[in-house]
Amino acid sequence: MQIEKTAHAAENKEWKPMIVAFCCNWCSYAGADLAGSSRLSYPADVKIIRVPCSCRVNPMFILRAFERGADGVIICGCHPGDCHYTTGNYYTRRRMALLFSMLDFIGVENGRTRVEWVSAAEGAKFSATMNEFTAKIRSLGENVRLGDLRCRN
Amino acid sequence: MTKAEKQAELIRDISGVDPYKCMKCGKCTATCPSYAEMDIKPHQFVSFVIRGEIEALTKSRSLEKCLSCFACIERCPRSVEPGRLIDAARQLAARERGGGFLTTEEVPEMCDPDTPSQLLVSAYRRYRR
Amino acid sequence: MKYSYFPGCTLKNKASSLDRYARECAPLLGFELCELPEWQCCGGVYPLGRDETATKLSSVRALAAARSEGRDLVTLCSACHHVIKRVNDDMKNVEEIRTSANNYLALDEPYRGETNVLHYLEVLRDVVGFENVKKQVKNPLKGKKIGAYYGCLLLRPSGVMAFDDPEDPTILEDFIRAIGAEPVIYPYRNECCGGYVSLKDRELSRGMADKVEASASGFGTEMLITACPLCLYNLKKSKAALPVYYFTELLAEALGVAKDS
Amino acid sequence: MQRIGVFVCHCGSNIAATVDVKRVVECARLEPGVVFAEDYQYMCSEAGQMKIADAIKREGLTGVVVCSCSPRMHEATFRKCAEGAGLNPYMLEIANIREQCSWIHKDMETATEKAVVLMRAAVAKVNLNVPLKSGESRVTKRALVIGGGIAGIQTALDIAEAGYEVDIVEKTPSIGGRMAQLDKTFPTLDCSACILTPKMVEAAAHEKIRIFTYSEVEKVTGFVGDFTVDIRKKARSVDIDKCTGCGVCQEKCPSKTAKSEFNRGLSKRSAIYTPFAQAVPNVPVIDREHCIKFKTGKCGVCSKVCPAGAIDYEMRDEIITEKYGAIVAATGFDMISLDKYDEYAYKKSPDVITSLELERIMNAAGPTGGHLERLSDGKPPKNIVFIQCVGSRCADKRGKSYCSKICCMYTAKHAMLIRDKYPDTNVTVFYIDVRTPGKNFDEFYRRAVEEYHVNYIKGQVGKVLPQPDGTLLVQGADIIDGRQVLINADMVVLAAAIEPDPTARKLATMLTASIDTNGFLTEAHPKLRPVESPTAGIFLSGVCQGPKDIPETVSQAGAAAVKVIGLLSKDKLLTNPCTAKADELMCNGCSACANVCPYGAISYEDREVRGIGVREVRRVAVVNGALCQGCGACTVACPSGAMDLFGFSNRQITAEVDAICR
Repeated sequence: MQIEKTAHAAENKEWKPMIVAFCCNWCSYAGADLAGSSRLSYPADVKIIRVPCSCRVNPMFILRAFERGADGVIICGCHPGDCHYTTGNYYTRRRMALLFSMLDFIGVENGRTRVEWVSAAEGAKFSATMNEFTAKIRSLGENVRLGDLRCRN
Repeated sequence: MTKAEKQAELIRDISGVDPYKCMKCGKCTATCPSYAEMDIKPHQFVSFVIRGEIEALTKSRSLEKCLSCFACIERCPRSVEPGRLIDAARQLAARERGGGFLTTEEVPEMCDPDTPSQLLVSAYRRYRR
Repeated sequence: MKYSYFPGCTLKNKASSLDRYARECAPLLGFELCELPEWQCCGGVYPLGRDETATKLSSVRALAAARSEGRDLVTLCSACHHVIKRVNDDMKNVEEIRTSANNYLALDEPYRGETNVLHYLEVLRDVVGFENVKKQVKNPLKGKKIGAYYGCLLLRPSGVMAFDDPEDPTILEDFIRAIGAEPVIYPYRNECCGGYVSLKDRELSRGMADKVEASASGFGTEMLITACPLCLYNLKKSKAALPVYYFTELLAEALGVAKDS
Repeated sequence: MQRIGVFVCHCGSNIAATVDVKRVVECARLEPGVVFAEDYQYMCSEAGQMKIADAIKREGLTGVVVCSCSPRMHEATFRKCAEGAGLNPYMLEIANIREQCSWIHKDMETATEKAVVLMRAAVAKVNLNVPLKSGESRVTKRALVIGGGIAGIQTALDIAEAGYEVDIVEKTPSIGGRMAQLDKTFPTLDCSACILTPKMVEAAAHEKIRIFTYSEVEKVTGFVGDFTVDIRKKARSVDIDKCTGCGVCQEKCPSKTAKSEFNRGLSKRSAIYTPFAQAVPNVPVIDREHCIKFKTGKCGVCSKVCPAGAIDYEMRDEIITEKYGAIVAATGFDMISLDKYDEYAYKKSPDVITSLELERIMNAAGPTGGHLERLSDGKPPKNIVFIQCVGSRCADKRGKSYCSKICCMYTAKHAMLIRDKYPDTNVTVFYIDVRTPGKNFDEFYRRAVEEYHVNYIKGQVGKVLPQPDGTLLVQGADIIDGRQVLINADMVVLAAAIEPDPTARKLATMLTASIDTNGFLTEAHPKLRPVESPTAGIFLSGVCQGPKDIPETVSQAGAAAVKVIGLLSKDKLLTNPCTAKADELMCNGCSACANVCPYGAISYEDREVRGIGVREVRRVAVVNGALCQGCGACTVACPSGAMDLFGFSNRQITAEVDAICR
């Protein structure tokens, strides 16, 4: 891994954060849909990727996102105890705690990564979470860019 | 923004109350011990703020009659808590006109040998702010 | 056990018995009240407005002083307790107030709500335990029917005060049982006595105190106890003229600290 | 290389008003693999689907992206359409540009940009899609209904009538539920027991229905069509086959201190008891906490007097395991605790009661024999005050945010019945709003006002103050007339909010069914799939899904039954093909995947592995496609990257990430 600063500012374009949200199919994706049908807006910077369960999110996907210039990654799953697959979100919680501290160590601050539980009935929470997360990313500014050294030599 | 609108916003800001959460159940009015003395009733405070009739609010007798007993705050089912609006209106009134309801000159004759200093301090603070 | 102690202005003159007996009883119950040096008035009322800072500063000073002594802060007067407890909550949880208060005070170390604020009654209930208070009682007040008068400030708003169930409190009743008397439950025990309005609007506050006393005596109360000098003042002015005491006066009597009250 | 078609839906103006669909189409044409793109008013309409089917055939498409509403809405529709046109359904993906784009953004430029990105991600994914084939699983032709109230009884009866076997599990000693506790029902005022007990008897007598009372569901495993459920039959201490229901034991039982649950604690019952006279089954249980025999070892009166020899003190809890194709949750409701609402003096005065307690007091079989009287002194009340919305519609921590829905109507009923039977009693109702949507409901409420002169006051009550003379001073507001109202009442009735039965939460976890912030079970779609849980094979009946009255509950019970019947009528179910699979070449048989699999779907086999430079017999992971539910936990646990998930493969998700971060 290697870190470099992006040359975005040089392009003289207004910086917009790039945020990837992984949402589990059963709770959080449905919560996002409910936010939509309730017209509870959140910034367009957030783009959702649907996964069957939050535990499907491989740390590799998150590293890849940061490698490709993402400024923040958020993972949303069912509330603890409510996982459609019984225990998936517990794995997510543990895996991400490790990953996030490692990311923080290499320069991707903790504020850029987050795990949040959003149920299918919590459209309002989904929207509020995304607004808040985007605001946080905006306040942190542009992210460092991770690089995959394996492909360099 | 008109002056009234600005004041309404200020009241909402100072009090932290969202008047739109009120469902007009009247529990504050039902619970208020000073109800009979008030010209604007506790449940009407939100409507005055929503309509922006702040002038009427800051001139209201209710500001002096509210006991700050927090009963409406405790029992409000919508967490609107009209007592906070009343205190914000008092604050606004005091800032604009200065406290006029209680003057220093009249205090000595209101006291008796048992009057606790706590009474003077709190009356001063509530009436004059 | 030592506690920092904030007496408040009234306890130094009109309500001196509330203060004196509290101090004198404490050692018998295994704790000590250490008065804060150079304390100032708590402010008397808690300003609800979110942009009010100056009126909260003296409470912050008391809280910070207790922090530097490394002790919990004990209060007695209901109003002081209310104000200090709520300001402490603001300092802990409301960022704007914390920042602006600290900017004013410029303490060596910013105050962030670290001090634990306790009412004397909470110490009796949660630290000493009413069972242990009962064990120390020498002159139980047998057969006395006592009505607890809570008023507003100890109980509300319950979210911050967290003193007792705001609609069905039991702490003073448990206290009354501990000193050997019989508590009387009456519905006005947590309704307002008239508060500060009694200074300028006597009729209004008198009406409220009358209701409290009428209800209390209707249920057979022989005397009322309270923790608030202003409540005591207002209740004493009412028609029914029930005897009204500070709870510490009865505590002192039961523990044999005071000869008569 | 795929040949992908992109179809962008306008959804009338739902999408087209905020997203420039033409531009999405133009951008789509530039994406790798895309050979065709077009837009249309309503893609989900028949004409829209025809366009997709035609294009698949005409252009020889190997993959399809539909930019439209949420896949939760129409993914199945479009996949079926693709299948009809000869394309494997799993070669189609949805880009959600409505719920997650046009509906939440206002600015056309921003929304269009985002829609394009979402389209690109979907195209990138489809480029890597492979045809998938569903497996088949069997259907156990028996249903389980959890909860034996009116909802559960009706669901069970409807399923049984269609010829399928049904088991009802009820935690109390009798079926009947809340409805059995009611006196009269609105808006017809017919007697609750008269319409409920025949249904209880019918259920008990039905040859397709088994009833397990005094039983609870303990464990649920499996999936739609093939659930395995452990049911704990609590020790009844009475042999259900021997007992004749004569009732002598209850009469002679010397322990009569327990509070009757059925009478809401307003009367006492014996330690051996049936909750009420018409209980089904009419077989008592011994409440071991109150039974003298169980507490001290001495007594045994019931055993001595039982003519059938049915008493069995040695009886133990029994676990039975049964298979089911479908499960219906019908766990019902309870009233909230009023401990935190003592401004209404519920804890302080016996004459402040809840509406459900009033039902018992008004009921001829209740604690007062149907006489309306004060519980403090047995006197008939002359002034009664009803308080609505106690704990409903609250935004604070004490109460519930929702409207409990049934209180306005039952209060009108109570008021009317009291005024009818005791015309010299004054009845006042404090309300915030009177909500009476329903057939003949508003007419009913108006009758209470117009015919029975019930005094309706718009406003809440601030405090109920018990007086020394035993009356209750009610201090309320009349916000229409603008005054504070003081009423000296003899009785106060609180319309306490209803909440889902506390068992629902535990059950939801067992069923992996989702639950909302209020503890109600969530439906798969609030409008279009109101009786199904998002978890396949789990159905919802009655108040466990949300507040509702009896007619609504019965309708929903029937609807849930129809869904169950539809499921059980199938011989085979198609399984989800999006399952995990291990790459044998990369797998080193470490067991990390099996350790995280919640379904026990992964086992290990010794297989001959052939690759470049490799040819050996090795222990590798094998996924049972019928058991795998496709969560993907194993794919992340796998240290060597051998495990992957069909439909959501590592490469597919990475491609989506790349497309979004471009």
